Amino acid sequence: MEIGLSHYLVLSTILFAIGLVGVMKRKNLLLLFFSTEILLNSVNIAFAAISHYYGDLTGQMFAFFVIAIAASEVAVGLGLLIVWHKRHNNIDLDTMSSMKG
Amino acid sequence: MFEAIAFYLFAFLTISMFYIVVTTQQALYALTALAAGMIFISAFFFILGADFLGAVQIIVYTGAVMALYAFGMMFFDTTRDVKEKQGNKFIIVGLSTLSAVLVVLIVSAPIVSDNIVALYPVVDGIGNTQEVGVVLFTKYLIPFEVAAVMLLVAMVAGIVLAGKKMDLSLTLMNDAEIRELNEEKNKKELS
Amino acid sequence: MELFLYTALFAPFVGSLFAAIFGASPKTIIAGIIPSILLGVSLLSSTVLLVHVLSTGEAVHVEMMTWMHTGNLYIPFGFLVDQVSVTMMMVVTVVSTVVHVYAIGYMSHDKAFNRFFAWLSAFVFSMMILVMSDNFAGLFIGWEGVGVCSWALIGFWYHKESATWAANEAFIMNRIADLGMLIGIFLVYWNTGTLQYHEAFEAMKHLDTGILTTIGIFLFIGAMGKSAQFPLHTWLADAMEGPTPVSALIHAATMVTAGVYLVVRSNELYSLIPNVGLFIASLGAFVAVFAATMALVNRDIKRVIAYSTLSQLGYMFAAAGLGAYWVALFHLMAHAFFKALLFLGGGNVMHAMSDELDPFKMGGLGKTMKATMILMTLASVALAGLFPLAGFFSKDMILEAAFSEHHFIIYTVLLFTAGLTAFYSFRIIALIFHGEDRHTALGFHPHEAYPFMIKAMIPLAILAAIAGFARPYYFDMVIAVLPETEYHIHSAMTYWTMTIGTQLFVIAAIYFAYKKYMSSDIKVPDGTSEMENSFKYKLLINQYYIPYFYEEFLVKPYRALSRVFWKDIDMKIVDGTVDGIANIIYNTGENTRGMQSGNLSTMLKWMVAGLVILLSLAVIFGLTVKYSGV
Amino acid sequence: MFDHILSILIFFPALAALFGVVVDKDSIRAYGLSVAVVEFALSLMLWFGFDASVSGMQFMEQVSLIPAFGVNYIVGVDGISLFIIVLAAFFTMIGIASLTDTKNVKNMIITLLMLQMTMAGVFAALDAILFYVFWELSLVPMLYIIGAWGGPLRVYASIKFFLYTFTGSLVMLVGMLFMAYFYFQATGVWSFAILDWYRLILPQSYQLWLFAAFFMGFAIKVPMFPFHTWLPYAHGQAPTIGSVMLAAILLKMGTYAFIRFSLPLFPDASVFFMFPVAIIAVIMIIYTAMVAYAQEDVKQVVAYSSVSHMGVIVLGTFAMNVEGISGSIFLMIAHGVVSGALFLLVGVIYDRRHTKMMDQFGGLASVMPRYATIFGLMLMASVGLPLTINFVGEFLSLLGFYEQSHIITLLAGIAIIVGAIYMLSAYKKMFFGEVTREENKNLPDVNKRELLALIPLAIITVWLGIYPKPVLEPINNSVEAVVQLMHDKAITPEAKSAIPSVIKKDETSTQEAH
Repeated sequence: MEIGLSHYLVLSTILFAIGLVGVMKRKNLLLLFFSTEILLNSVNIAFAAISHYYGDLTGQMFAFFVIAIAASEVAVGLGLLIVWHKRHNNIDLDTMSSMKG
Repeated sequence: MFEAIAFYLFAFLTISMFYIVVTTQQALYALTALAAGMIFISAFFFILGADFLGAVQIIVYTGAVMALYAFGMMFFDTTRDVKEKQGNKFIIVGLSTLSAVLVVLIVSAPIVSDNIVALYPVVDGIGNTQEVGVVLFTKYLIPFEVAAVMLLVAMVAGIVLAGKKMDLSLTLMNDAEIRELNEEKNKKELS
Repeated sequence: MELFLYTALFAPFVGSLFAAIFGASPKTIIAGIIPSILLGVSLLSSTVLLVHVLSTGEAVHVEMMTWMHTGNLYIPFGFLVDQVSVTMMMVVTVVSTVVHVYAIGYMSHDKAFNRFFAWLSAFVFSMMILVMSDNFAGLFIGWEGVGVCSWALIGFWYHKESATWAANEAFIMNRIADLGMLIGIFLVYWNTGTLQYHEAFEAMKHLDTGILTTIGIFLFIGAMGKSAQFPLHTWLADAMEGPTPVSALIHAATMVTAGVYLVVRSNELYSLIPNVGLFIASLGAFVAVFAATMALVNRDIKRVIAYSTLSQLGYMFAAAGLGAYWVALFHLMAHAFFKALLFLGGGNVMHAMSDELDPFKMGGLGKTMKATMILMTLASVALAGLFPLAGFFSKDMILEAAFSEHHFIIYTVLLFTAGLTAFYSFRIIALIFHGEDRHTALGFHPHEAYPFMIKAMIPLAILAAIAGFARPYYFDMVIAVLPETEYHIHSAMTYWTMTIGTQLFVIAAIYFAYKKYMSSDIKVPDGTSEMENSFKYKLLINQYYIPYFYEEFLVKPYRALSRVFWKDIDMKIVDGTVDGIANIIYNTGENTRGMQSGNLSTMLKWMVAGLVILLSLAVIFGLTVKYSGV
Repeated sequence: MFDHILSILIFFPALAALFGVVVDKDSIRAYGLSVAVVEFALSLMLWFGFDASVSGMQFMEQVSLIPAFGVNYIVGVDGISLFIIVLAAFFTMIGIASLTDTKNVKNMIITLLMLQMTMAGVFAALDAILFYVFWELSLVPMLYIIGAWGGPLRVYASIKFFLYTFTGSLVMLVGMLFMAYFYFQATGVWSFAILDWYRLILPQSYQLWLFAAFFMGFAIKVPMFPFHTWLPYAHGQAPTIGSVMLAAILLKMGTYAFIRFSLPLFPDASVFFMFPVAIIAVIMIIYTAMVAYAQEDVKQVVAYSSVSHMGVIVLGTFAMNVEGISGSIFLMIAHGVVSGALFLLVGVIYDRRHTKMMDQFGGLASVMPRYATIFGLMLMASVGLPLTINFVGEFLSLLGFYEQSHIITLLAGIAIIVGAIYMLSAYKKMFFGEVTREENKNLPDVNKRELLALIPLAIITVWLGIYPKPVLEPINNSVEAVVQLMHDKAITPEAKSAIPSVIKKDETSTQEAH
């Protein structure tokens, strides 16, 4: 059985869906960050797969930059998280509602 | 054949790891499962011949990001569970599934596969790392540099944000003390 | 001649401006004298022009300057003095000079003396523009100008509610007719390409009868308003709220005859459409008898005279409609003299009686006001059409015209009206000057007017007496521009029978009036007598309920509808829709702000939902593109 | 000197307004007045420098703003816009001169000068984007005037005014962008210059849509029924000066834009929509006149009468012939003068009694005779008496439309009746009768400052009524060019026949001469 591009894309989609579930479901901010990592990684798989099956390096380049962005996001996000935690002593999403319109 | 087995194996592993991440109540479990999932993903990269990307995945994610999370978690009281009030599960799962199905529909449509032509074709006989290096430092030089600057900025930001008043724990102080602190600061600014 | 033309035209204007300068200051006698003198100048200039036109038979035509010029439209301020307009100019200047002089006395106790003369002279100026213009637009300027002056003069005593109401009524009713006139002017322009009388009438000869009929009807609607023909007649009686000199000048002698002038001026048009002419004649005859009946019972001197004016205007239209334009113009002239005289006499009576107008409260005034009595009786005789005064010649010609054109119904109606005219004229003469003295008991102390006022009336009296003899000369003059329609009754026998018969009929009516109203048992009616409760009397005293009808079915609904339009439609529906749309938008925002709960989880759910929608759209569009066969 | 006179006219008041910020509070009145006088003098110079026999644009200036999209700063005047610019400068001048002592006089004067800039800009702009910018900018000073100095409902009124007109303008902007795009498709060059657009002949279906888009913007500005409801609020709440500027100049932007954009750009669509628009105009004329009759507030009477008169202007515009369009342009000026004067007059009595309710007055003619006289003159002008300025415009507008439709003109002509009804009854309520109220017995008559504003208006009212030629002639020449352009551009046979050719008539007349 030959593994084609579609397999990878389906896998990527499944992982993305899991990430979405996590993003929507989790109330712990830290775990929310984890879920976003899943989202980013699932897309990375798709990039790499497409890059492979079309023999084009652009996909890999994109995946590469996605990783860079993910890393910076973690750095800044964690910093903010720590500040928030210091101030409020929790990282529960439901307690944050200062943006209520 | 080998490729198929590897694909399904790692697919199963990744999915189950990530499933644990989004379901478990324990932050530590989630962290561990995420790290494992990242490593398994790098396996796909290797299968796909993107050796360099796979290596970066392991180093950056499993090495740097996970370590960062681990350090971050030390600031939080992980034993204290965050109470996760759950809304309608059906909506969450339903929406996710629906979007997944739609994406699959779109990517499997014949129209997608016809229009793609390689911009930077993979050259046979040259190692993946070398190819990546060539493309990265020619065509993508500016984005690369921008990404580098962005990382630097993120690093500075992380340090500043997390390192503010390391000696004080605002959570352990009561309101009066915080007010005093603020007033002191204001006075300093005024003078 | 141009100099005289401009002098005749602008002297009243200068007088008006002069008086207006003193407009806001207290009474200055000079503000009355100077305009009167300037009117005299205007009268002299008009006379010079009359002599010129009579002697040379040529019209004087000048073009002062351009008024409007755009596209193909070219309207100048052009003035034409021909046989018709010079007649009108003479009438206007003579009557207005007399009225001005008279008014110096009449208005001497009024604190708005100066304002009165400013408006009165302005009126004369407008009237001169009206009659002297050489195009329809200029006519319209004068037409509206006299309307405004009439408005200001009817409402001269503006603190009186009835006066201001009457002023507005007159203006608005005239405006209705003016719209017809305006449409007529538009029709003339688009069909002939010009508004100059001469060129327009020339071009009309080649036009379709249907279009000409429309033009004729619309122009006549304009004439109906100014000349207060049915159904636009109610304003004239109400206009008697104005000072009496105003009634004499505007609402008897000049302005109300503008409609007749218009028809006479457009004789070339109306000659082409005899059907419309017949309609005009029929309406004229109808108004003649209609107004005369209302005059029979009215208990207000000025209103009686006003109805009489209306009735006489009906005569003029009857003549003009039958094609006897020169007869109409002749009657117009004669009528102006004796009717103005009658009004001024009425003004004397009013003054004497401290503005009391009910003739039943007078009686026996002839003893104290001999001069006025003589003048008014003279005017009434002329109005009744007795030989040898002016009315006889002019009115008789109208009857002859109707008879010889074989319009016997019109003839009969007009003949009957002649009897009514004699009756009501002498009814008020009898009630005012003869019979028992009823006023002393009511506390009135009448006195004769200033001698110079009486003297001022004398020229009018002379003209009313002798104008009739000028008929042959007049005829020779106007046939230069008007159709030469001589009326010859087939046999001398018929002619004499008719003339003498008419005279006898009129004398009988006069005798009847004297007999009925000289008797000593005339009392001030108190609404109890049998006659006053009869249906006929009620119908007549209420003016056939026409003002009532207008009030109930036009004015009130208009007022109510306006309110509905404002309160309900404009505020509720139109503005409500606008505010409704704004509210929908506002409420949408208000209701959807729940979405912005501030809870990241919820917001992320919305985001995913949005993603799903976008993806679905992508799929749907993809499928549509695929299967639509493009 | 004349090379940049239009730019000077536009930007001089703006600059002066900026400097006005640093002028001392006590001398701001003199400063503002002198700026306005200079501005008016400049506009008069423009008039005297204007060559009346030329039908095209004059004093053109062009500066490239965004070359890639063909957006340029192009200004120029022809007979159509010239007099509105002069009128705007004139009203700014007398507006500042007659300004009563309100709070924050300094802000008011600066705002008025800014408003003058936008007004001059709108009428001089020959580039759609430039036009749009000034068009929208003019809302801002007006919003401020109503919102800051208005009556109790001022916030509601100003927001309604702003949002309503702004919404319409956005639709218009979309239309402009489409127009530019079509121009790009046809020629391969981007251009927003109106004169370039004039050369473009569009298919009828495009014309209909674009006409509708432009119509939204213009109709709300005019304001046409049923988009007129912002006007009574704006007038009712605005201070006197605001109402004057709004009625005299700002409303004219809508009708001016019809002549500048809708007619020459979309001749076929204009003919197609002629009757619907004319019917709306007739509704405006009669309906708002009746609403005006029902009003209790004299300012609202004048406000609704404005809508009624704007109906006649719109009708004249859509007559599509030289008589009608000239008449409607003339009526714009006439209505500007007369309604401006009427609002000033209402302001006079409001300053004295602080009420505008007609039942509070009565018998004013004997207390304030000069006031009553000037009011009477303006009233007569408003009802369209011959030899006043309004008559010329109304007569020509109705005359022009009579060629298109007899019935509609007859209905529109009812304007002269209903106009007389509401105006006379308002005048009667205010000025006639006995003086019943104690507080009215000792009202002072118009003072010198008010006369300073009113007398020139009265003089113009009579002067242009008797001798309209100096204004009518340049208008006529420009309008002939517009009508000829429309005739040449029209593609449907109905439009060809509805729009007369100016040249053809001349040819036939010369042939007849042979």
